[in-house]
This record gives sequence, structure tokens and C-alpha cells, in this order.
Amino acid sequence: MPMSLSRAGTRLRRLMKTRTSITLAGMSLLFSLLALWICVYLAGADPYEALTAMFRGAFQGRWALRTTLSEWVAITLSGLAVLIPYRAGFFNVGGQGQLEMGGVAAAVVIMHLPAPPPLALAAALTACVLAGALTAGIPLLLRLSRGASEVTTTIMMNFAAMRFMYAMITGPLQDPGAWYGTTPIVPAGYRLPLFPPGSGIPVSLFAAVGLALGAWWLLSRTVFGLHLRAVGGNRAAAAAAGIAVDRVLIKAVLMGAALAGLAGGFQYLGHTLRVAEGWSKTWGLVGIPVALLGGSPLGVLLVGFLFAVLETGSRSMQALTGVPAALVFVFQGLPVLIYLALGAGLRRMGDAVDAK
Amino acid sequence: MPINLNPISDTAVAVQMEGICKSFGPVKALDSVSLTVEPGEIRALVGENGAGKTTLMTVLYGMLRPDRGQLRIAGREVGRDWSPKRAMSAGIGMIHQHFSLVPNHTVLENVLMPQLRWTRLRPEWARHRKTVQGLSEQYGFALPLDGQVGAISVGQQQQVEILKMLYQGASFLIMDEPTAVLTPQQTDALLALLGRLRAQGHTVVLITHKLAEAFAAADNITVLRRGKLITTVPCEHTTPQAVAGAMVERDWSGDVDLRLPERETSWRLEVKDLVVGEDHRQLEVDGVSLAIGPREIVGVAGVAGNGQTELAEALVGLRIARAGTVVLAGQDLSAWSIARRLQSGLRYIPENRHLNGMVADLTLAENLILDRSESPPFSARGVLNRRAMGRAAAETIADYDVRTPSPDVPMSHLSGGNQQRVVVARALASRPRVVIACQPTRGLDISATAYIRKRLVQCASEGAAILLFSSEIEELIQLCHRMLVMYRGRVVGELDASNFDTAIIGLMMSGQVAS
Amino acid sequence: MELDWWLDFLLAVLRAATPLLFCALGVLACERAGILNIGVEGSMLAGALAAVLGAVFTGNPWLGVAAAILTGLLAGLVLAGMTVYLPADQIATGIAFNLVSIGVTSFIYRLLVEGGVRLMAPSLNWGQAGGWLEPLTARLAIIPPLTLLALILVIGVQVLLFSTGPGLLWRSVGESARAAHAAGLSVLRVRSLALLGGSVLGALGGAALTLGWVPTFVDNMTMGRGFIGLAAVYFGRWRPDLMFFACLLFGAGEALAFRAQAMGAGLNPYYYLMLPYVLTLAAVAIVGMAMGPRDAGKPFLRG
Amino acid sequence: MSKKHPGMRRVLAGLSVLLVMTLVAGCPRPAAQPAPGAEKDPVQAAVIFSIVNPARAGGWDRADWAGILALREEFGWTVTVAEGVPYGQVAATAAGFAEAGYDIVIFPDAGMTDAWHEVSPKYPKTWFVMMSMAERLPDSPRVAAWSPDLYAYGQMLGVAAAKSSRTGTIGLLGGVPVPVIAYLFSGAVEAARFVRPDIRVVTNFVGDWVDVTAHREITALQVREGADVVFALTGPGILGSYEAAKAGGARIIGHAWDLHEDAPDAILTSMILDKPRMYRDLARQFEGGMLEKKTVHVGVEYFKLADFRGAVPQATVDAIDQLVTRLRAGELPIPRVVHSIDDLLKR
Repeated sequence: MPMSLSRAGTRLRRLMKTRTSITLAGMSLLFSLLALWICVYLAGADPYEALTAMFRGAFQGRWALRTTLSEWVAITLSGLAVLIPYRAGFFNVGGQGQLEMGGVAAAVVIMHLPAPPPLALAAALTACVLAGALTAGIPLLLRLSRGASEVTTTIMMNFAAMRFMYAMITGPLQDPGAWYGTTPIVPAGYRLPLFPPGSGIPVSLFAAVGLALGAWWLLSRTVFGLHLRAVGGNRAAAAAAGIAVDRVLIKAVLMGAALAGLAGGFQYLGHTLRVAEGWSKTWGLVGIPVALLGGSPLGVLLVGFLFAVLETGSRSMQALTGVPAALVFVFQGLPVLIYLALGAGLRRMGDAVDAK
Repeated sequence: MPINLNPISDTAVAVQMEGICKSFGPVKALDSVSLTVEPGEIRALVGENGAGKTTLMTVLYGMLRPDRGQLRIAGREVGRDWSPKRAMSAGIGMIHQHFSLVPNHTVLENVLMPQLRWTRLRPEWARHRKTVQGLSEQYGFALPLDGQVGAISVGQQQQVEILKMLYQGASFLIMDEPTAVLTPQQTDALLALLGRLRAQGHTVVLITHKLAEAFAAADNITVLRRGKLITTVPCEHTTPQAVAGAMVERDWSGDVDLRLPERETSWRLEVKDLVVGEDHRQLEVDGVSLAIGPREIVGVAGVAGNGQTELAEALVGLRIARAGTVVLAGQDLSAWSIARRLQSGLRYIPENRHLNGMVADLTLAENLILDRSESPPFSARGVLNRRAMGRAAAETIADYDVRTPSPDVPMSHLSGGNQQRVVVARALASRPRVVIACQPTRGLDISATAYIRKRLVQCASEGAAILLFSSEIEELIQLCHRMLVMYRGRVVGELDASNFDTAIIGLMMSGQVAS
Repeated sequence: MELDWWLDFLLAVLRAATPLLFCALGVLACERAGILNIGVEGSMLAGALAAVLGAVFTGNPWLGVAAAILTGLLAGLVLAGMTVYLPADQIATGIAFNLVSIGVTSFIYRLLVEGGVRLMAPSLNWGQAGGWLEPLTARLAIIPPLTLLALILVIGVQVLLFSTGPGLLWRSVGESARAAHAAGLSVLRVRSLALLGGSVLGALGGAALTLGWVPTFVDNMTMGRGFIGLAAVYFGRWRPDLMFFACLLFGAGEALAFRAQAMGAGLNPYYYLMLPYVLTLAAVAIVGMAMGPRDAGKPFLRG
Repeated sequence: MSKKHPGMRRVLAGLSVLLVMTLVAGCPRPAAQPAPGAEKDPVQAAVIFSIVNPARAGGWDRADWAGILALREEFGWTVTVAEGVPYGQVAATAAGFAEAGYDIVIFPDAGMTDAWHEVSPKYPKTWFVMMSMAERLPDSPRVAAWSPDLYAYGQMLGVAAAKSSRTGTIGLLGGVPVPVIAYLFSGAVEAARFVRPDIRVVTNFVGDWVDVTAHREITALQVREGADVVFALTGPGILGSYEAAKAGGARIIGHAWDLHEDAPDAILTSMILDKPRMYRDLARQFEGGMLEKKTVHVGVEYFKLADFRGAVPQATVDAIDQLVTRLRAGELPIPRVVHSIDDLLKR
């Protein structure tokens, strides 16, 4: 017994030494699934049936798959939009607003730029990237010049951006032929293509995967990535090492926000085809738990997929078993709480084991 | 009206610690230490850095829980719930090396804080003020009771700490390295104060690594070494030499191969009338001029907080100087960015590595090349060359004897001494032309200290100009060709190696003598 | 504008400011003890639901307030366990907690309130306070009970923080946990109590939103008000008195948003609805942020 | 966040296994599908809502909910309800139902027009029915629409509101300023002016379907402006309007469904759109094999006012009844003018 205990202690210590945040993320996801199971049971449904319904809703049939993949694109990019600035020491809670502004900007270009499709598409993508970055610019400016905490200012921007978007879709961008608040549908030639053509896979998926890989490479293999992580890890030390800390921070935040804007553009041009009431769901907010759990761009890709499945499948779970879809929100926050608790707890236990 | 607080001798406590063990990770900070302190004595607790002096006393004060061992106060064993609060109500007070003061509160508020109770909505401010005032005068303190603690001098802050302890009725005072931040004169005053405290029946434990102070003030001396209690002897029955022998493990003489290089006559770094600070406040650096040549080490002495940090940071570019010029090998770099200064061969060893010396989450290899990451061989066109980084790390690990499982572990996994080696290694790598070294050996054990001193000298003999800021006068005397003394943002004295004299340096540090 | 309009506007501002005041106090209480209470939005949402459920199931809105307080305590326990005792990152914990509480409240609401019934709780007013209070309550009728409570709390916290002994201790934990610890305070206990209190205040903010304003619950009904409260604390430089004016300002933004529409300029109402948020951002931009308590956000570890 | 380390690969492998398992679990299970050709299977229908909890939402969705109950209880149909489906995901959800072998998929919301047009051609065996405004039918054999004339609905509402107001000011409150509401409100404004030329109509939009506090504030403002009768076309946020009405002594006219039981002391009457009748039409036609590709224009015969329950004098009720009868008969020459949202907002 003491033997195995001490061995468990050594194991635990080794676990802590290697800082397995990925193990922790996996564990917290499993714990959360367990909690989900219990909640479904509480709601009076058969958990197995509910989960099956969820997965079927996410994968069965081309439409479901296509929706899941599109969700994956949005959630992954939103996750990167949180992760990259976070690594530089900026907690970007404003992904939602940046994404919405990206969609609005893309819609403006598509509606008002008289250009042939490829050109208009390129312009729209540029516009959404710029709009995303611009939306983050205000909190960034307030942080740099006023020391304002970005956690509050980016959230204020979310609400302001949402209302601005509504003003647009019920005002200047309103589709005259629609009965509800929306922009006109993207004309056929101006949409993001599917690849391979005719499949259910939006080309934006490849872009998102590529961007995630690129972000991973950028963070771990380039000088800029090293500087970015240094600024996030210890700003003063980075400054003393000759790194232009503000410039790195600005680049990181704008880069992240641009990705959120791009997510908006991608969804508008390839999936929702309209900027409408509720079109952006909570993609930007989901990016926060995805980034915290994923921990690295590749992790974001992985966790983003899981969250996309949950997001799409939850509707079918609700429809088929009556379990409220609101459960998905629980599942978005809970793993992060468990992850943080496990991480901090293990760190403590690790210390305690070390001390003995 | 001198107020005699309480007849101490009745309540004076005897302290007995038995078999105290405490580990931090794999390090045994205390290894079965037993210590008895009698009422009314002044006990010096001496030992090298890391010997466990502070750890032992924080256990006594209830801030740390020992892994094993017993603690008896006035003959009664304390329970598991031993805490600073209980220690204080038992009459034990501790003054930490880093003061436990709230900078934004006033002196009076800080002194009163331990007396306040959550249940007592309205403390009798007026009565307290009167008593504190009286106590302050009794011990000869001149403290502005309504001034913010953050705004008074370090020496005064220490007085606030002592006052705080006395006002709580502490009869057993623990002082952790109280003289580290004081001028020699302030130190003398403090030691005299200890005598007065003893006369009133207080017991004092003085943690120090300066033997002179221990012998000047203490009745008995306890020597700790590597977590073990070596001996306790009455002062009159021993000599500093004997105690020093007990403090260090083996015979070790710091200056075996420290031969300073011949300094060159030209100037490498010239600083003229440098001013740092804001308008409405006292200037932090007030018109400093200095010059260092190649192969020369120039020391900067001074009591902490007299502008040394600001001067160093202004030279490195972390602070913007208001006026003055800094010329490196003929080029004025006053307006340059930190990066450009680094490129031209200026290196920096910050005084607090946690604050701005390293990024704990980055790996050893990444930290090591952080300031050179943009230049070959560590990167090409913005992409890191991980092989070159690994090579550099391996070399450093071998050269500096860094204990680490791998160059790819985060810095936070290294011990403090190993972290400092990496920080120094980074600054001294790649042939620096000027090194601004701030407290490079602070908090290190003997061998690490010796090694880093050796590297500094070696670096100088390879042609670098080194400006060494240190609070250890012995270190400066040992390593420097010349020494500058700073007081209130000015250089008040300059001494050559031939006429280094601790007494004169001390007077200069307190602003009383200028050369 | 006639006097009547101004009086009505003032009452609307007070109505809108009351939940903000509670939240801001909840944040302030924690930050003064060194804890960033980002989770106040979640506590508020949970309090809003608990207040409605409590009031509906007991029929007495005052018991709804009690339910909100209990829920706040529960939220505080979770947050204190996470951020004080473990301790996990305070900002990340708060944000995750907010997400969870959106899900949990919607879920519980759906579980408990099945079928086609809509939940309308009785409104909280002085009438239910009890007969013997009547001579007093008749005079107070114009100020809703929770608003009055918030005002009293603002003054109380102001006095407590800056002119009493416990206030000094409280602030010292936020300024320098080390010094407080050395002075014999249990930093962890003070911080967890602050977090409990802060969460209860947040939950009361939720009760003010529901029982004091519109006595019903809808999913995610707090809509970022907790964060406006957070901004009000920064804007108010961690002082209850200044914070009070910040809350009034943001409340005025909300009240003005609707009034502007009613003026009939014919502009898209969404431009006006951006007002509270834009006003908050503008306030931050103009005034900037002062230094908060030095140790706020830093976990305290006992050896 | 994470660091590279040797254990990472193993963990990644583990997670990928989890992922594959997820995918496998998500594959269609033949057993879960209804066996084809089994006799007397109940009709399987699905209704997709964009809001959550339609049974407790605004009047429009509750009218649909009543229709669903009618399908279940009167016709024995199995009706699956998907709620909280954002417009962007309606197509996928509808396709999911079609693939699962549902007979009918019902869209109760004009915001789902895109999905209707997109999905129905791909699944010609399934009926796709729009229970809202439809201008044209999708290109598919099995599509139908029950499209209400909301202008006429607005006219009837305008008559009732104008006639029952004592102050001469009525309020129109919309959740979100969208064209369909502007269209409906235009009818109301024109009819109100027609039957009572001195009437003042104050129009506002909350900007949100759910924010109860905003509903309360803005309704209170309308009441302050003198409106004693407010028609509220919104979502769950309407609870806030009830509160404001109660506090200000005004009355609310409910939308689409008799909302009396929500707030007996705040509801004047409700302008009912008989959605259950639309659902019953659908069920009868389907069961009788008469359902065909066409748009049913739902007109005045489907609109009626709920009982005033003594909230206004009998004489007023009679007058309103008389006007409504004439309106139904097409005897009121009310001009058909559609106002823009900006025009409606101007005082």
C-alpha cells in the first residue's frame, strides 16, 4: 500500500513535471461528458439515446456534416482569435463582436462592390479581416494608452458590435425582399466554393486547418512567436531582452482579431450566406473555452471539432429526446472550470508530493 | 513623556524548537534543527545564503508549517494551528527582510494593523495615536505618523516595522537581515537600539550573514549550514574566524583566481549628466556622469533606493532619460531602442531575474537566446534555428554547470541558482562590449557566487567594460578597479582600488562625505 | 423637458443603476480583498433565476431575495474554492463560470418550469414588508426596496472601507496580502469571505433585475450588466462613492437609449441601443483607469 | 498554456481514438430508423423553431404550439419539435428530418424561407410546409404554404386598438424592426386612422425579442406618451410590457394567440391568428391525400379578436364587432399603404 502510494506520487510528480495540459484537457472533457450524462439523466432522457441523437445530428447526412464542418471552421478560428492574443498577454473576449463585424464588412463588399466574383470574393475576405482587426483596435488602444482592462472593454465592444450589426441588417443592408432582418443572400457566383466540388466540404475548412497549422508554426518556430510568448510570459523581461513589446502585442491582437473577422467572412460567404438575426450564434464566445482547453493551435483545432459536434448535435438531441439544448452552454464552460481546478489542484499536490 | 509599555521580564518567553524539518521539493531546507532561545538575550543566527536561517524563523513565527518537529513556547507545545496570529499573541514578532508593510497606508495605520479586530468597528484612533507617538519618541524614531509608508525612506520603513512589533507588545523580536538596506551609520543606530531593547527585557533574534554585526550586538551566536544547526556559542568565547569557519563547509577563499585584468586607458562607455525622473518628484538619477574603459570593472555602491536601479535601467534603455548623453564607443545611444543597444554590444544582468531577467514559461534554450533571437545563427529570415539554439544551450549548461534535465524544460522548473546562471550566461555570451551587471550574485550560494564572479572578471579580461551594481561592499572591493558611491541620485564619491575603505564608503553612502 | 419627465427619467436611471450597483459593489468587495471577481455576471444570472423561482414557489418576493442570497453564497463557494484555495487563474475561472451559469440557469429553468406556464413572480415592493413597517414604507414608496438597499450598502461600504478598523484590514488584504498575513490576518479566509459577499451582492443584483424591475426570467437576461458593473468599479477608482456615480452614468445610458427613440427622430433604434456600451467605453477612454489594489488578481499561497 | 513534451504524442493518439469513436457513434444506426411499410404508422411531422421553448415564447410561436398540439391530439401524429435552431442551421435540421424518413417538415417562420427553398428540391419525397408569409413556392413537388395576409391582420388590429382607446393614443411595439412588422403595423396605422381620424399612433422597437427590462422601459415610455392600448408583437420579452402596462394602467393587445392567461390584468384582448386551423387544414388535406403544391392565402376568416372579458364597455365591443364584420366583408375602403420603419418611428 505505501509502495503503490509512493509510486502513484512519483507518477503524479512526473505528470506535473511534464506539464501535461493536454492530458488535463482530455480529463476535464471526460469529466464534463460524465456531468453531461448526469444532466441528461436529470432531464428525464436516456443518456445513451441522447448522446447518439447528438452525434447523429452532427454527422448523419450531408447537410449535418456540412454544418458541423462549417461550425468547426468558425469555432477554430474564434479559438485562435483568443489563443494568439492570450499567448501575448491579452485576453480577447471580443471574438464575437469581431466576427460579427467581419460578416458585416464582407456583406457590404458583396452588396456594393461592382466587381467580378473572384475579385469581389477576395475584396470581401480582405474587408472582413480588416473589420475584425479594427474592432479589436479600440480595446487595444484603450489598453495601451489607458491601461484599461481588455476583459471589460472587449465585452463592451461585443455588445456595441452586435447592435451595430442589427442596425445594419434592419437598415442600410436590409434585404428588401425578406420579411426579417437580414442582408440579401450571397449571389450564387460569389459564394465560397466547396472542395472537392459537389462535396459537403467548404473550402474554408482547408483554410482554417491551414491557419491553425500556420499559427502553430508561427508560435513555436519563428522569432515572432518566441517574442510573442515572451511578451505574454513576462512583459518586463521581454522588454529588457530588446523586444518591442507593444509592437508584438499589437500584432498578436490584430492577428487574432483578424482571424475572428475572417471567421465571420467565411461563414457569411460559405455557410449562412446572409448576415441575419442570430446568424453568428455564439461562435466568438465558444472560442474562449476552446482556446483555454486547446492550449495550442493544434489543440484548438481538436477541441474546436468536439465543440462543433456538440453545437450541431445538441439541436437534434433536443428534438429527439427533449433534453434542453441549453446544456451545451454547460458543456462549454464546465470543462474549463474542471481544467483550471485540476491544473491548480495537481500543481498543489505535486508540490505536496515533492515536499515529502 | 516616555511610555514604558509593559514590564517585559514577566512575560518574556523562552522558545524551544526541537527536531524541526522542512523541505521544499527535493531541497531539505531544515534538517532536524533544535534551537533554544532564552528570554532577554540577543541571539545572532548566522550562516550563508540558503543555510535555512530565515526558514527556521518563519517556522517559529508560524508562517511555515514544519514537516516534522516540535515547537515549545514558554514550555508549552504549540498546536497544529500555530500561525503568525498566535505567534504574535504569544509575544513573538518578526520583521522580514522584505517589509510586511502596506505602502498605500499611513505609518499609523500600518503600526495599528495587527491590533485591529474585525469585531471592533471603531478603534480608538486618538488613544492609539498618542501611544504610538510616545513609543516612537521613546526609541528615538522620527516618523510622520500620517505619511504614506510608500513615501518614506527604507530606514524609516524599518523603524515602522519595529514600532509595529513593539506596539503589539512583542517581547521576542525576530529580525531578518535588518541591515541589508541600511547605511553603516543606520546599521550602528539599529544595533544600539537592539541593546536598548534588551535592556528593557526584550529578546531578539538577529538573522544576518555579516559576522561583524553579530559580534557587535549579540550575546550568543548560532551557526546554521545547509539546513543543519552546527553550533551555538556565546560571543565572548569565540572569534569571527572560528564562526566563519563553521559557516562554510570547507576551507574556501573567494579570491583564489580572481586577478583583475589591466585596464585600458581609453573609454568604452561615457555617461554625461544623465537625469532620470519626473518633474514633480525627487529626481531618481540627478546628473550622473561616469566613464568605463575596456577591460575595466567599475563598481557602484549605495544604499538601495538611491538611484542605482534607475541608472542601470536608463543605461539599458528600460527607462527614458530626461537629459544627458550615453556614448558607447563614440556613438551616442541616448535615443536608441533597447534592441539597438543590445545589437551594439550592451548587455544587462537585471537585479531581479523574476521581474525582468527571464520568462519563466519559456524554456531554458529560449530564454538563453531571447535577446539574440533575431540574429544568426539562431534564426534566419524570422524562422528559429532550433539546432543552433540547442547547441548554445548545451554549451551554456556545460560551461556554467546548470543543473537541468534538459535545455527544453521551462525556466520555472530550475532552481533559483540555476536560473541566475542562465541569466548571467545570456548576458556574458557572445562577447559583450559593455555589461551592466546588477546584483549578479544576490541570493546565490557560495559556489555559484564564486563562479559568477569569476565569469565577470573573465569577461572583463576579454575586453568588456563592466559596470557592477552591488549591495555587497566586499564584492565590489574584490571585483572592481574603481568604485562610485551613489547617494540620492548623485555620484557622491569615487574611489580607486588602492584606497577602498569600508568606513569611508559607508560615510559616503549615507551622504555625509563626498570625495 | 418638464419636471415630470426628469423625475421619470431619474427613476428609470435608478432602476437601471440598481443591478449595476449591486454588481459593482460585489466586484469592489472582492478587488479590495485582492480577488478579481469576473464571475459576477454569472452570480447575477444565478441570483436572477433563484429570485424568480423563490418568489414564485413561495409566493413571497422577500423569500425570493433570500433564495438569491443563498444562490450567491453557493456561487461564492465555488468561486472561492477555485480562485482562493486552489488557486486557479482568476480571470479564466470567472469567464468559464459565467459560461456555465448561462447553461445551468437555462437548463434549470427549463427543467423546473415545464409546460406552457409563464413564470411571473410577484414584484418586490414595500407592501409585502409587513404591517408594522407601514408608516415607514409609505414614505419610502417611491424608492424601490432593493434600490434603497443598494444605496445604503454603497454608503455603508464607503464608511466601512475608509473609516473603520475592519475596513483597514479589508483593504490591506487587497493591497498587500503578505503584510496582512504577517499582521495575523488569514488572507485566504478574508478573500473567500469577500468572494462570498461579492457573489451574494452579484446575486442581489440579479434579484434587483428581476424582482425589482421585471419579475420574470429569460435566458441570459443579464446581458453583460455584470461587466458594466466591473467597468464601473474601475471607472470609480475602487471607491464606492465614485463608483456610485459611474453606475448612475451607465444607468443613464440605458435609460436614455429608449428615451432617445421615443423622441421620434426616426433613426434606427439600434444606434441608441449602443449607447450604454459606447458610453462605458468613452468613459474609460476619457478618464482612463487608475491603479487598483496592488495585490488584486495575484493568488496568495501559504507555505 | 501547453508546452511540448514527450507525453504529448500519446495523449494526442488517445484523443484521436476518442474522436474516431465519436465519429463511429455518429454513424446512422439502421435500428433507430422506423421500419418502412409497417402498417398504421402515425404520420411523422417535424416543426423547426428558431427560438427556444415555443410553448412559452411570444404569441406567434404559441399559436404554432397550439397547432402542434392539435396535430398530436386530434390527428394522432407524431410531431418532433426542434427549437432554438438558428436560421443558418435550419437547412441542416430539415434535411436531417427528411433523411430520417419524416413525412412532413413544417417551417413556422418566414426567416426559414432560404432553407425551405434550399432543402425541399433535394428531398422530393418529403413535404415541406411554410406556415408563414411565402411569396413563391420552392422548386419541388411537395411544398405548400399557408401564407397569412398580415396587412389585413394589421387592419383588424388597428380598428380594435383605435376604437378601444380612451386617450386617443395607441402604441405599437415591435421586438426587432424587421419588414414583416413594418408591413403589419402599416395596416394597423392606416386602419386606425380610417376609423378614428384623430388617433395618435406611437411606434417603437425594443431591439430585442427577449430582453424583459428593455420591454418594460419602452412600454412604460409609450404609456407615458398617452398610449392606453399597446399592441406588442415580440417574443418572451413581452413579460416586461405586461409589467409596464400594469404599472401605468394601460392594456396590451396580444399577438396571434389569446394571451389572456399570461397577465389577466394587463391584457385587453388578443388579435388571434388561427394557426391551429392552418395546421388542421394541413392535416386534413394530407390525410385525405389532397395536399398539393400551392400557397393557401390565409385571410380575414382566420383572424379574430379574443374576448375582451369586460375590459371595455359593451358598446365599444359592439362597435368594434360591427367594424370588424364590415372589414371582413371588404366594406371598409382603407388605403393599402406600406410605411417604412423610419416613417413609422417618426412622431
